[in-house]
Amino acid sequence: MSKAVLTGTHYMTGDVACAEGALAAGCRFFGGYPITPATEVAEHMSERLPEVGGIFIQMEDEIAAVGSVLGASWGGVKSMTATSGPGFSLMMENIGLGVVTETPCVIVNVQRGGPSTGLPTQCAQGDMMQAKWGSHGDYEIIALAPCSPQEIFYLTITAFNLSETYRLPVLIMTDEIVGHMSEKVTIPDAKEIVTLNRVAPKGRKDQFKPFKPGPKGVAPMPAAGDGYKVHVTGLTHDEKGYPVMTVDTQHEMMNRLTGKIQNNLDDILMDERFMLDDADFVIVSYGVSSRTGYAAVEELRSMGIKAGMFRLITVWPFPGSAIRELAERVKGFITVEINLGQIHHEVERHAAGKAPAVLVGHTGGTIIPPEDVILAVQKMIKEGV
Amino acid sequence: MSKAVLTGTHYMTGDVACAEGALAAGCRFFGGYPITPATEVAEHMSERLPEVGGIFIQMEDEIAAVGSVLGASWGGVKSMTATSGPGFSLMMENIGLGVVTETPCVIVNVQRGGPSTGLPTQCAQGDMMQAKWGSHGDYEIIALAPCSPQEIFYLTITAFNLSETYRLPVLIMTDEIVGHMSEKVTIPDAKEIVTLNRVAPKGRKDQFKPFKPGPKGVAPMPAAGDGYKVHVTGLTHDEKGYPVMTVDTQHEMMNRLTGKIQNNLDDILMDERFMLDDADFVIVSYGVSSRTGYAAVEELRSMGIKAGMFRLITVWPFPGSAIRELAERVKGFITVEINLGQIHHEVERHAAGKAPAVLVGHTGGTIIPPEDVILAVQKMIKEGV
Amino acid sequence: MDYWRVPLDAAEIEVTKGIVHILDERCKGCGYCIEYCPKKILKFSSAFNKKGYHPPILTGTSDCVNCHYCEIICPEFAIYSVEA
Amino acid sequence: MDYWRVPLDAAEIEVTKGIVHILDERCKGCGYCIEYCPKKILKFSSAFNKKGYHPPILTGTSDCVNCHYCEIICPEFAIYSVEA
Amino acid sequence: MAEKRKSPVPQSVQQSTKQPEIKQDKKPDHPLDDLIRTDRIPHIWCPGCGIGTVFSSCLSAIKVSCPDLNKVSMVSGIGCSGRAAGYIKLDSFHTTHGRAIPFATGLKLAKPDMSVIVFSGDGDLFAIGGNHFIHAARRNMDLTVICVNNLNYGMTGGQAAATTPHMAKSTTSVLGNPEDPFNLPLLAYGAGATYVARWTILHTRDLTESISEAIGRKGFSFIEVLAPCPINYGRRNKEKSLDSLKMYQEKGIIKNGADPATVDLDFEKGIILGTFVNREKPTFYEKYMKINGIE
Amino acid sequence: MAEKRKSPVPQSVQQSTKQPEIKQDKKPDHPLDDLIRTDRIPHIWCPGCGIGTVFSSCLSAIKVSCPDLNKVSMVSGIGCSGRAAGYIKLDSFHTTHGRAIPFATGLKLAKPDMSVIVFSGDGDLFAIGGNHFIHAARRNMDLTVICVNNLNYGMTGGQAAATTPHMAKSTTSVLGNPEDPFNLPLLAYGAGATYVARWTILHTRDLTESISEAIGRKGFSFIEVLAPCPINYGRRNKEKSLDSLKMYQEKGIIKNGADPATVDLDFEKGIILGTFVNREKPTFYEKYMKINGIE
Amino acid sequence: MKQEIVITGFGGQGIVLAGRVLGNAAAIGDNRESTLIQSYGPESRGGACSAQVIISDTMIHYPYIRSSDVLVAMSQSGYEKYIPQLKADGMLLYDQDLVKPLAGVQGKYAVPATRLAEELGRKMMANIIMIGFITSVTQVVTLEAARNTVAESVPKGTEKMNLEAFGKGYDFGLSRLKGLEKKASGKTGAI
Amino acid sequence: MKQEIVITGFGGQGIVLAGRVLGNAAAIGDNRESTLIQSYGPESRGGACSAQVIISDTMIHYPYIRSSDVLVAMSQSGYEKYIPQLKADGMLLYDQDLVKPLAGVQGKYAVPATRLAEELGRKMMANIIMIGFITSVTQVVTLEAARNTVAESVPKGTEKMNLEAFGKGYDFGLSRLKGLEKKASGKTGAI
Ligand SMILES: Cc1ncc(C[n+]2csc(CCOP(=O)(O)OP(=O)(O)O)c2C)c(N)n1
Ligand SMILES: Cc1ncc(C[n+]2csc(CCOP(=O)(O)OP(=O)(O)O)c2C)c(N)n1
Ligand code: SF4
Ligand code: SF4
Ligand code: SF4
Ligand code: SF4
Ligand code: SF4
Ligand code: SF4
Ligand SMILES: [Mg+2]
Ligand SMILES: [Mg+2]
Repeated sequence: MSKAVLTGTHYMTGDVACAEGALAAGCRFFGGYPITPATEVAEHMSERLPEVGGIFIQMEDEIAAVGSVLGASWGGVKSMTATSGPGFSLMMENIGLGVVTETPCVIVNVQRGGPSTGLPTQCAQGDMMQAKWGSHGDYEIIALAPCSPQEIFYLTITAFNLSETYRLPVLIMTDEIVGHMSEKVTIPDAKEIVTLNRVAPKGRKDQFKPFKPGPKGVAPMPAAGDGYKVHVTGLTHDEKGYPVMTVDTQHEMMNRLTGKIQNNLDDILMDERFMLDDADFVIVSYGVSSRTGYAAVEELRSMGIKAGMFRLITVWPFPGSAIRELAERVKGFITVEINLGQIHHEVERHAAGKAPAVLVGHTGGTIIPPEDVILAVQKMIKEGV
Repeated sequence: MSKAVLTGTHYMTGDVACAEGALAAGCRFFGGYPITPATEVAEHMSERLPEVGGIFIQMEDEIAAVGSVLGASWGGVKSMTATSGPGFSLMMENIGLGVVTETPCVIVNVQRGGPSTGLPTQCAQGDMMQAKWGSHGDYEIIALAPCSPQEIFYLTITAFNLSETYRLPVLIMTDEIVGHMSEKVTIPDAKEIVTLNRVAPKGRKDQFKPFKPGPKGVAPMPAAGDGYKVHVTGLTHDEKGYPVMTVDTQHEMMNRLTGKIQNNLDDILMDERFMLDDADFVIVSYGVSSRTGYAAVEELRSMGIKAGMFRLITVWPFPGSAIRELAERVKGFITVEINLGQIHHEVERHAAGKAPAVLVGHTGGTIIPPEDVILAVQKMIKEGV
Repeated sequence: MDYWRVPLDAAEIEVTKGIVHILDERCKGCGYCIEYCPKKILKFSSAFNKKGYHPPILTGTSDCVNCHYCEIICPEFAIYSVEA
Repeated sequence: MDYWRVPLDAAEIEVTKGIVHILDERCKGCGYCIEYCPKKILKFSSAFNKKGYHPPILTGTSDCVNCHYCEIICPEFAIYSVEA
Repeated sequence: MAEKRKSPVPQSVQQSTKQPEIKQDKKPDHPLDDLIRTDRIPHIWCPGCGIGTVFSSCLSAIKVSCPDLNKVSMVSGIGCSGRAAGYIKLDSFHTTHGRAIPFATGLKLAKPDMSVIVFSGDGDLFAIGGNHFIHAARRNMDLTVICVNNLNYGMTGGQAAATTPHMAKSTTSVLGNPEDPFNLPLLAYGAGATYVARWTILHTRDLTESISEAIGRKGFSFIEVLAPCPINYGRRNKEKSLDSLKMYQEKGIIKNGADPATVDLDFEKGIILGTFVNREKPTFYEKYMKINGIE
Repeated sequence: MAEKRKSPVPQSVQQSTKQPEIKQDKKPDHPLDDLIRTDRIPHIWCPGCGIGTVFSSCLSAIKVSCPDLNKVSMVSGIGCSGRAAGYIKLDSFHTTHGRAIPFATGLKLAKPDMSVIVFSGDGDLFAIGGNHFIHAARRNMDLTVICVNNLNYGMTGGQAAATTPHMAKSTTSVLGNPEDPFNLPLLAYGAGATYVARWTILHTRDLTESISEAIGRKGFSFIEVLAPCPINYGRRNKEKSLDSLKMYQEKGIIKNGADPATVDLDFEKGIILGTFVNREKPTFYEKYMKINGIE
Repeated sequence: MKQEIVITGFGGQGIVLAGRVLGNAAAIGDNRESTLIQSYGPESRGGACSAQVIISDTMIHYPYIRSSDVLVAMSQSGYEKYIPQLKADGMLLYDQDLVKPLAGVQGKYAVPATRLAEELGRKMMANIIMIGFITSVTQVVTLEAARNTVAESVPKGTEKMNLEAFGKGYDFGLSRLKGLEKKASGKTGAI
Repeated sequence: MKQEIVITGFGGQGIVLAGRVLGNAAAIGDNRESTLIQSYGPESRGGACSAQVIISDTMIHYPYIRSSDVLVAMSQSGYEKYIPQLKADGMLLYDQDLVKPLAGVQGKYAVPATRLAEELGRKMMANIIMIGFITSVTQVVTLEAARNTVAESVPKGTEKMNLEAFGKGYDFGLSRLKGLEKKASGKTGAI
């Protein structure tokens, strides 16, 4: 048994499962900074990484943590950090650098109650829009939302795979409940785990362009020391990586950066559909709130109401077309999330008036009870949609 | 003539006009950090503040800049900072602190091309969603978008007035073009300028609650040293300001913070409507892009097409109800902004399928030519909306 | 163990007599006052306070000299002395 | 003014003769090479390069000793010397 | 769903010890109660945690050195130590992690006649907040900065900090800390601090005097206070809180004026304590006013 | 709209001086051209800017001390100096403002046998980036950090920095800087740096040797290089670039091993130069590997 | 079948560990489904703290307990907070020196866990004693699973000590049950 | 009436200041509307740099110039970049030592601004000479407005020197115009 893959069934928290997922995915560098409720990811990595010859370093703050992760990634090592709201806010500038320099890495946000210091030990899902919009300028990002320790294990592997495939920071947007919840986690044999790696460049080293899209719109990526003598900058740059501050270069670069995501939605978008085929009312949810959603769907079905669940696993890019399709045939959307309406806005926008969209939200500190969802559906029915 | 109010007509850049507006509004503290294209705001403040007995300090970074601004504000002094994308990203955590501690101040973002270091000397409007969503957790914020040096002068005063009235950081989301553009700026007599100040508390000092909503849902605010012995924290807190980490306190606090904005939209929302009464096609824009919009409207009207302009002056909170009303009667919305679709999403969401909404966007580095807008309208007409 | 700076404070210590006050419910039973009272006149009570800690009580063996050391070392504002 | 470390480098300087190469289009006319050439054999040309600067030319008064100082002080990679 | 019981009337548990007789006829206020938000006591600090003692010492110093309590305020960052701002009955600000000093800088410049005390932890002031610290020191910003150095991040459960001794155990260095800690007085001095001292919670009287001195003077004053975190640091490094105090007692060597370069914390050989630096220099504010000809 | 002309064929202006004869029959490559991205030359640095000289010196040092160029990389932050990474023909990273060191830290730990050189400006490394600097020094991270100290923020147009002399003029201190600058070698030493040196661009050979030495050794090495920014700092402080060089020449005093506490920059009395600190200590990586029993 | 157990007390009492042992025993030892939710405040010591363990034979969606089968109280405040959501036929287990339940509460099982732990020389082991007590009184997990999990969950070298504590709690539970049986048989046969 | 003027050159030549003087003169001196847009690269010196000045009697919306009435070129690269958008009947003003316009370009006015400035002992004043030249040749701003604005815009103590430079450029413009008039009259009356 590989030391990196703890094959077997364990009872572990989401945070620990996340760390184990990272190790199984091949992560060998963690640059962190403690923060409740993400600290256990770092703590577990600090114990486990040395066992597999990897490096754990606790940096001086979250800005440095993500900075070190980007550096290590260019050193050819799969890298990761984990934080919560306040640290996530601090990471924003360097996340932008990661996006623009097309640097694979995984950033975990175990969400807690915000804004500001807020409710450090209690749950929320208030950073979902920040995940997409928190760094200045336009960009596409990938964000995944696991709903259990078992899923966080797998999604962390997926996150690494996506980050390596599409060369960008991939966010795992989990929450305090999932992070601190213990459940059974089954870890398969190492050989059953699919891990993808960035494509290595081929051909003449002196002619290689580290930002020239290859298959899937993504450029192969060498590591520092491979002899490609790359230049990497956060300035607007051409395919060679050279800063060229022109409108045209900016346009091309932005198209590359957004295109590689938008043109591969089939590969990137993941969701789970539960009782959706004949559903009149679609509960849209993700992360811990989807567990409320499942409970509500079962209850509603038992009441004879055709409810179904559309659980976002990939939250960003947002699966707009799925919502648009559903909007054509369903009677309403109910977005369940522990915030004042974030992903709800996307649902509303894509539903585009074809079906009403309501929010079952919460200001945070606790999860949403299924009753709230049931009431919302009943209200929708009563209001005659 | 007051030294703080440079009554007369000047030819000045937007950045300088912004600084003059701040001085006229009573700003007496600036904590800054240089960054293109916002540096001139700081530079001008560094020269002018000593003339009016105020303090300019260049901090070690943007995190410290906004931190010092919050501290100075609690010292009873109207305070401000100015930055651009990368610095704005760094400010996010402390902006959240400002929101939660209900600290009046003004933060200027002279937007440049992003993401990351991007196009430092060129324009964009790519941080508009970040203004609303860039800090972790849910919050309401006020963001204003001026379209000329003259307007930035007035809006800076308004920004201070709003920040003092509603006790929160107010953002001025301008852009490189407006910041660096020189135009005529007329500064009225000091006595014609309305400046509002935070409401001072009354009554027993030992019973005062610094977060208990008064009129307009906003608590009066003492300064440090006034004898109220306040406690101020970024943790979830009650009306007294004490940290109370419960679901109920969180709920109350969030209602206070969002309520004071959402219940005063009439006072906060500002827009300019140009040829809108009979318009079939509504150009929604703000900041420098609205100048493209005006040019396009005039051109379209000259072509016999009933175009009109809905210019957002207050961008956040977003004037959703205005869009919803317009959607009932117009043939389409065309949002013009130098990004890949940010405010456009809000327009789309509120239009809710009642009228089509398209984006005339740009990846940045330049402003959008009126032709693009005209083409978009023509396309809408052709597609038979 | 003896109070670590007896020589220095000894002079003052002898000057006055004190009364020590203990705010039981604030105490968390760290034992600092007990350990560092120069007169060794404090000990843990056997009873619990509400939080389940044993606050100090007087041994009764000797008199408080009002040196305030228990007061200033206590992390809980749970003990102080006044002049008798 | 004389080269500031003449005593130190003087020995070496006399050892060889050099040829100095000037890449005009890289030059921005800062004058460092001219000022600090120990042999004072460089001066500004009167002509402009494309960017409008006057690159150095040889005065012709004396020989280059291949000390490389012009090469290492030049911020522009615009001048270097090789052994003659 | 099963029927639920009504909440019972809270009924307090009768376990408290009897009040000692001598106390009966006296008022039950602690002499510092007027400076404490007593409605928030007991505080969150663990049994044996040294923060409370530092805090108490700070309040005593304020009491002696600040006649007008409206002209004193406290600013903290985030951490167990950072909670101090929540217990002091003065204008007090509990800011973001690491950012107490910039906030305090703004506050001080807006209220130049106010004594602004920054009270925070080693992680807050020197890990995430290190940059603000060195810059405020450089500027000689007129602040009193008190750092509770408990050798780790207490609040988040005992991770290694920039002050954790080499080889010490923490939740992020289970086999021993590979890093070396800062010598905080040297760092402060190297950055430009004009007053630098170090004490332990056992040296309470010296500490209180030092804080008074710092509040009383003009310029950037830094006081490092060694304090146990028995729950997180102590537990993992086999050091009970009384052990820590004993160590402070046995290893503490007072050397006022010692060269900051020589005061690395060495818990084996000796912990050098004292006032290491105390030099006069105009503050930022004084220079700003002078250069700009204000007043 | 008015009719527009077609773009004329670019026609280069015939103003260049003739090539000096001696050059005609030689290859026109500069000896460092193999280390430069010549397709990006001329660089953006202004006439007389000292950054180019520091950069050139760094390349020379790399040439002598790095037999395998695939095992060297450069990381920069943002600023005029930070543009260096864009001109070196090695793996090179132009990161965010102030964050070169954390990036370099990750890179170095991922590639322990690579020499990682951080090349950046005083503002980048010591204003916004100060915290990363002191922590990397504390950890003895095996990096060579070269700071071009031009006493101001060049790139943004000449604002005061944490290195700007007291009373110097800048766009944010038109009447004179109220702040005092850091003594960078002292700060570096105080934070734990194991190699600390200071040179000027005029002391090019010493500088090159110093950089070679730093690259060759293990541990955190810091080299401050004084360099003129004639356009922003010089212009406002009446100091042409040749004046700066003359000052370096006249005021420069080489004192290897000088106590860092004594090397404050004093442009009147004398600029102390040399290698001030050079001590051996295991690096973070070495300690990490040892403690965790790896290899 | 689904059992919902709330364990509550102060930070520092090992409440979460107790919950984890139960959940782990159920999930791994007894091969059922089990979800543990922990909640705690900012304090490292002395703050309110609770663990919610759901054990079920089918998948667990909603992870919070709104109505518990078992309440284990190791502090008065925790007892007061969670007693309203204990089912009418639920069981209350509590540390008799730290919690004084309302007179009228049915189905209550007292154990002097902290005192017993002090007797064993380790106040810290009160939670392990409580686990033993829970195991025998409620049978939400099998004895074997609980024992094994305790052994795996405690620091190396302390297994014996902890198993002893576990046994003490377990036995105490058995004897309590016997006593109740006697009592019950003296009454009407219902607990 | 609306005039659109592009001034282009290298960073360090004072291009933006020249634009600001024109715009200011128009806006404040001549009390018209005027918008100045500056664009420049990351370089402090030597990079491409331009100023776009729109002067109008009515409100100016769109601030970019897409088609200019006047192009003032102080660098070859700037000339090449902006000449395509000069109107067919537009005027090209250029520094004759730095710019070599295409042979066929009409309406061109050369001035050796940099050389004249060097003669005045201050290469930096080439832009002020150019402003004088623009003022006389194009008359987009009045002489009085331009002169006053120059005096206000330059550092204190340098007013005299700069006004002299301005005058030099202005006069040079006048004489150029005369020359052209002569030429023109010698030809067909059109410039
Ligand atoms: C930006 C950010 N990162 C991380 C945290 C989590 N955090 C809270 S307190 C703390 C460390 C506190 O350590 P220290 O300042 O030494 O205080 P102590 O608890 O030891 O007194 C950390 C990392 C946070 N609140 N914000
Ligand atoms: C977060 C952030 N803040 C501010 C800036 C703007 N900025 C770019 S370079 C620079 C200063 C550079 O100064 P220094 O490092 O000394 O380099 P120099 O240009 O003097 O060589 C600043 C403030 C930025 N790019 N990013
Ligand atoms: S004051 Fe306290 S420490 Fe001093 S003698 Fe009395 S009881 Fe003991
Ligand atoms: S020092 Fe205070 S908390 Fe500690 S035992 Fe004494 S009274 Fe209790
Ligand atoms: S190498 Fe350069 S500096 Fe040396 S003598 Fe020759 S020309 Fe002069
Ligand atoms: S040092 Fe270089 S740039 Fe300067 S004048 Fe000589 S060749 Fe030109
Ligand atoms: S965790 Fe440590 S620092 Fe925090 S309160 Fe407890 S003992 Fe004190
Ligand atoms: S602005 Fe200063 S630092 Fe930047 S390139 Fe020019 S001279 Fe050098
Ligand atoms: Mg600490
Ligand atoms: Mg600099």
